[in-house]
Amino acid sequence: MFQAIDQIFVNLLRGFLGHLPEPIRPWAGLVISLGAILGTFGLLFGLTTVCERKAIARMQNRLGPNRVGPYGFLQFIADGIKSLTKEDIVPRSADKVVHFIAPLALLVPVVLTYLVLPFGRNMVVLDLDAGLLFYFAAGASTELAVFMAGWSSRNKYSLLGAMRAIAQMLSYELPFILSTIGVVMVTGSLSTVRIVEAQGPGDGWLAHWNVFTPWGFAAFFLFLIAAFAEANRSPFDLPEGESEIVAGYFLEYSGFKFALFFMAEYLGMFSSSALAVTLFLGGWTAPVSFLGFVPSWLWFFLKLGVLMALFIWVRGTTPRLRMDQLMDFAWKFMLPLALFLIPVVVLWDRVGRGWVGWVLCGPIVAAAYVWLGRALVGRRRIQLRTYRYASG
Amino acid sequence: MSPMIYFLSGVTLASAVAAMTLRNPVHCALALVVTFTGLAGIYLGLGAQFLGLAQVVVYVGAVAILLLFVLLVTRSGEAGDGDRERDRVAERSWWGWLIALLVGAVLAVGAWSAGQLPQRAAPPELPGVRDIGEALMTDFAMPLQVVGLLLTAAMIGGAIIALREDRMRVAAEREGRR
Amino acid sequence: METPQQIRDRIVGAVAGLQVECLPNGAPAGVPSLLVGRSCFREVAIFLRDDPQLRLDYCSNVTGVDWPERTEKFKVRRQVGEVEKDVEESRVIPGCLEVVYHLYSMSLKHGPLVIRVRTGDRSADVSVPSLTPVWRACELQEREVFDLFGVHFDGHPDLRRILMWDGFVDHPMRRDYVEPDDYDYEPTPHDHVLDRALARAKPGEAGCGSGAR
Amino acid sequence: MMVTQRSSDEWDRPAPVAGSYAFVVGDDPEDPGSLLEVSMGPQHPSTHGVFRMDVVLDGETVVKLKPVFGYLHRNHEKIAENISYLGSMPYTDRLDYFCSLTNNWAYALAVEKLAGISVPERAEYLRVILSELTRLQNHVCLAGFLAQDMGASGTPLMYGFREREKILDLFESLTGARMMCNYMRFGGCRCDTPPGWLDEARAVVDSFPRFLHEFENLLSSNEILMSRTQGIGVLGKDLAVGAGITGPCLRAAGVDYDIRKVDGYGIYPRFQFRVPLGEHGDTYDRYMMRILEMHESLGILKQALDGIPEGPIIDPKAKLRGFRPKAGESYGRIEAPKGELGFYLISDGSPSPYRYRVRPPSLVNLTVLEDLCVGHNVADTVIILGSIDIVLGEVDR
Amino acid sequence: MLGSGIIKGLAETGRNFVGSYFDPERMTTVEYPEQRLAPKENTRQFPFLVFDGEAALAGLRCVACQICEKECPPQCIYIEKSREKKPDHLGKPQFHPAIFDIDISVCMSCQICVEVCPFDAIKMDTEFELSTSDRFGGLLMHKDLLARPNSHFLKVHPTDAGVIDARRAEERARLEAKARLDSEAKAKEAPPAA
Repeated sequence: MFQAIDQIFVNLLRGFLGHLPEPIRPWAGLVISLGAILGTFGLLFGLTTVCERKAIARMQNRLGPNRVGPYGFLQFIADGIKSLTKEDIVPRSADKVVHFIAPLALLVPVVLTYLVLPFGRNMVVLDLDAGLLFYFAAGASTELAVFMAGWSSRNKYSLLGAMRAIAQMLSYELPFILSTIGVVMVTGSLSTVRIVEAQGPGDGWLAHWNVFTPWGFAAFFLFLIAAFAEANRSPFDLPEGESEIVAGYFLEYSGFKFALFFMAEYLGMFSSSALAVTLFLGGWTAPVSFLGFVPSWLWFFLKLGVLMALFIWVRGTTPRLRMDQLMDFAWKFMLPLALFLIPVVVLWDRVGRGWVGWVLCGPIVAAAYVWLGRALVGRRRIQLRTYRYASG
Repeated sequence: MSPMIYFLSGVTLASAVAAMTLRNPVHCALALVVTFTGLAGIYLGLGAQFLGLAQVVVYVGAVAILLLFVLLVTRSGEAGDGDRERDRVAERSWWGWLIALLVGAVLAVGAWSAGQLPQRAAPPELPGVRDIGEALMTDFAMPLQVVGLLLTAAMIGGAIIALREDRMRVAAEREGRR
Repeated sequence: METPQQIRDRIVGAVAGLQVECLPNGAPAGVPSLLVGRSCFREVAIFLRDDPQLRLDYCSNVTGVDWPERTEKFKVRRQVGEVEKDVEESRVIPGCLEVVYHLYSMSLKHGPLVIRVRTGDRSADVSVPSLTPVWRACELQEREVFDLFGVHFDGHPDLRRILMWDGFVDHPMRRDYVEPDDYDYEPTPHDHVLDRALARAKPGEAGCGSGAR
Repeated sequence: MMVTQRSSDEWDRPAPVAGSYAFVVGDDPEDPGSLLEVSMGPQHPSTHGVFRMDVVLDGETVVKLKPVFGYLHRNHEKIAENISYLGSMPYTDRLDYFCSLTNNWAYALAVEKLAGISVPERAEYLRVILSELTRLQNHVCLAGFLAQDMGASGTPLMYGFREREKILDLFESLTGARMMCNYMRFGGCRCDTPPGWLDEARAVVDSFPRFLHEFENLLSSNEILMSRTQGIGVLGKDLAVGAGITGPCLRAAGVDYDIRKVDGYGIYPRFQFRVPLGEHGDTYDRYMMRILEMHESLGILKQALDGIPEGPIIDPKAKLRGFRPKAGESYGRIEAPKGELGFYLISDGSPSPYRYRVRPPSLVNLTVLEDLCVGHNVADTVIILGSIDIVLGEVDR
Repeated sequence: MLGSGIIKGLAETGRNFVGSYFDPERMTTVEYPEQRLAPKENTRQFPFLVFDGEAALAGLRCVACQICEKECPPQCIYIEKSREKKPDHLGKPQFHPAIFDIDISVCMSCQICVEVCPFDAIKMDTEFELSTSDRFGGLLMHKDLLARPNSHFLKVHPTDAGVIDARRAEERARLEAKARLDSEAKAKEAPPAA
């Protein structure tokens, strides 16, 4: 029974494909899966925009959208219709072909990343041996699209935004990738499915999520921060910093193309959160074995939702960093810490992954964090100040 | 699989031609990106997962971006300057033809001789990522370390050069201000 | 702080031949002001800033006042024929532009001292020495006086119009300024944009040219 | 860097030395194409109105910055010289539209000095209460906008606006309008407080520290805010004094000069309050000056609300219609939330002023904008501008 | 430690998020077209002309003295006097406005016309939903649009209107008393003459 619910989507697809002739089965499976992914995450994108607006509004003591549909939850449909019917303006001096291709070039690699993410037990489109590598390869090509958008608009703000975006994405790619190395080392595989399976409860009752290790905890946050930066989310939303360079690389986009950028940003955010779930939060596995009756895909989306809430919460709180500080943070704090975690993983693996590992590795990671943090902040002498008052 | 290979080869070749002939350097670079991607697709189609994905990560994700950066940073003007430049290059185009001819000849000879060689049996299974990783960590551990060290040294050297220039400029600016 | 009269006496006593005059102020709580000659204006300003007793290091307010030429009527007792009676006479007071500075001291916390300087007339001889080299605070305010009154400040580092646009011709704060009846035909910095738009829309084609038809 | 000058010889009055200017970028033969000119504004999200900065950038570093004014110019002074003294009062509301009550007070002060009008006790207390409330709402908005300029997606701004709303409600129930209060008159105030108003004000003042605490939790110790503002846009003491900077920006530079203390206008000498001083003169100090000043303002408000006496609200001798002060001149200045706001009036005995001049703190504080911004990033210019706290209604008048 | 300030900030926004559901003091927003804040008594939007009695144009208190026209800072009032006089509430013959226009698009709600009016004839309304589809004509209010009964004045500014009504009633009473005294005196004087 539980099994049937858990595997409902897999069986549906298999049953449908059974009716098709043999040669086109893999292709049809790919197309149907892609369609399902786009549909699910498209809907999720719409709902997330509404939830984000409502949550941030509540954080700011406002009401947020509440007019369209029940509690305003259909607002995204109205927004979608609006952006579809808006005039598509292309600046006269823009490079029209590149300007047209850029949003698509941004969306396609983002969608490709979904191919290797396991959304549930047996629910992965391509179970590649080099799944993680595939993910990073697809993610690496988004920079190009951002460049195309910024350059082709022929707007100084766009160009500045594109330059910022590329510099930022390149810099954060390193900690993004390096923070996952520990997981790969411990699991011994680049396949996302293997990684998730390795984190399951196995024979015991408690799951072995990577986040519940000293290095995994640190790597999880490094990964998450890098994911914030990769997705251009506050506090790393410099490429589109509206108070400085107005809207950055998609300044000259309007109508549906703008919506595509918006969608690509959110899909990118989902996919990097999903990867974080896969690598550190045990993917579709339940935290404890007796909760295993809950469908695996539900676990996955639950964890995804928690991470999305974190994204929204941080966005509602923090101001934006400056470019050089952003770079400093990537190169002087995150990269050294990510590199430092690699030997720690080796140590963790050698001393037996138990409480000994915790006693040994925990303080080392904490010390590295404190020391690097102090080095980053201390050089700029950033501190709270006390003030004097005029006498008399 | 083979129609896919032909399609990808066609795209790769066409974009390679475009990369050479387009007038706008940024367009050339973007066409080059398509070439890289097509190449990666061919690798993947041939079952070389690691190579294909590494091609995308390295060439599309890094080299192409580097090219574009270089183009933007060094190029001074728009088309006006470029035309004169192109004329100057066109005068010496025979060099290019010569090199192209040589490369083509070598490739032709290679292809012809490959047909002459006795067919070796294909390996029972294509090496996967795991095999590559194991090979790198066991048999080729030393070369990997040396290459890593070399690249690190190069990176540090590059950083130092950039840093020095920057410092010199700051110092010059300070002088100027005084 | 000393009274303006005392300051005036001290300035004149320190350097002979400076033209400094103390002007009365009719307001109940008003302080008199010092009218300084143009030739020695900057010297006086530097003296006021650097004098250890005054230390007027803060120039709060700079503004212009327009005094158009006016006829003053007054009565004089004159011998007309045999009787002595009041005769109404008039005198023409030449117009000038005046620049007023309000000075305070931040270090000694006193003030204000009002100093003013006048141009020769309102059309040709309209320059006065700029005090921006003395107090940076005058920079934008002197630009404003230049823009709105047409006083020319010698030695100002960046004398441009500030509030009106560059192609604007008149000085709107002058008392004889007549505003144009139709603002649409004021020259604007965007004229060339309009010209280009008109040139593009050739007569006969669709566009602004044929819109009227 | 080259600056071209356009000669303008169509002037019938003396031609200015410098005409229009325009940056010509990329003409540096040694470094072709390295500079980028960006015109920030007048329609830029964070120039706080229709303000424009012509910025020359080397990469993202500001090499040169020229502020361009006048997009909101309406010649307030000329209008005032053509209407009665009373008629200018509602126009002063529109100068710094955040702080209409302090504008009212400065103008009333200048006219009272010009005509020698005294103000009754209760009106003086009300003026202090209103101007300190104005200071509170100006400073919370400033801090919110500053965080907004740093990209804080509106949260601090909304907290600020939430508190401002309560203060604006107070203004509305007393003066009839939320922003354009037009409340003060020569010799007092327009009307007495409605019943219960003082208690409402007390409630707002009492609940304000909770908000301040919340705000400080959110921002003042935030590492991102600190690293964005500390050491950015440092304003030296000498430059600040010489350039006539006033208000919190001046005190952030460490100069002890608060007109409430120096001039002691109104009944400020009766209240106990301290003047906070900064040490570094950077953006963080300017931000913190506002936070600390809000604490002091709350102290003044408590004292004033406790001490306010009963009595008349306006001097009976002050005339509303047909007001003609004797010939003379006066300069009235107050410590407005943004700095020294002064009104300079010359009367020639007619019903409208002969010369009417506003000394706008926002405009004069912009004198040092270029000095503060050169060498910093584009992102910093935005927050430096935000920390100077300008309102274009006052800059352009 | 690095990050503690941000965590503090996150706690604060989190508290506001939760608090916005429970603490009404945090939510100052009002959903405007459905919910409305009651206007404060002193609130002023745009002027209206007060009339007594039932007939709007006949009962206007305005005597076309044009003081408000002169004092209005943006000069948005235009008045033309009537030719003939008619008695006001005290029976004194007064002019009345033949034309009384206020350009709402120019008016800046400063209330100076109200302050200078010696006849309590012009007052500030609290109505603010004045949008029209005609930018020019629709915002020019003629006197028939501007006229509001005294009961409306009593509704929007009860304190102010109460004081004024009391004063006017007192004036009228005094006048009536005086008239009665006069007529009585006349009556007293009359018989001996007869």
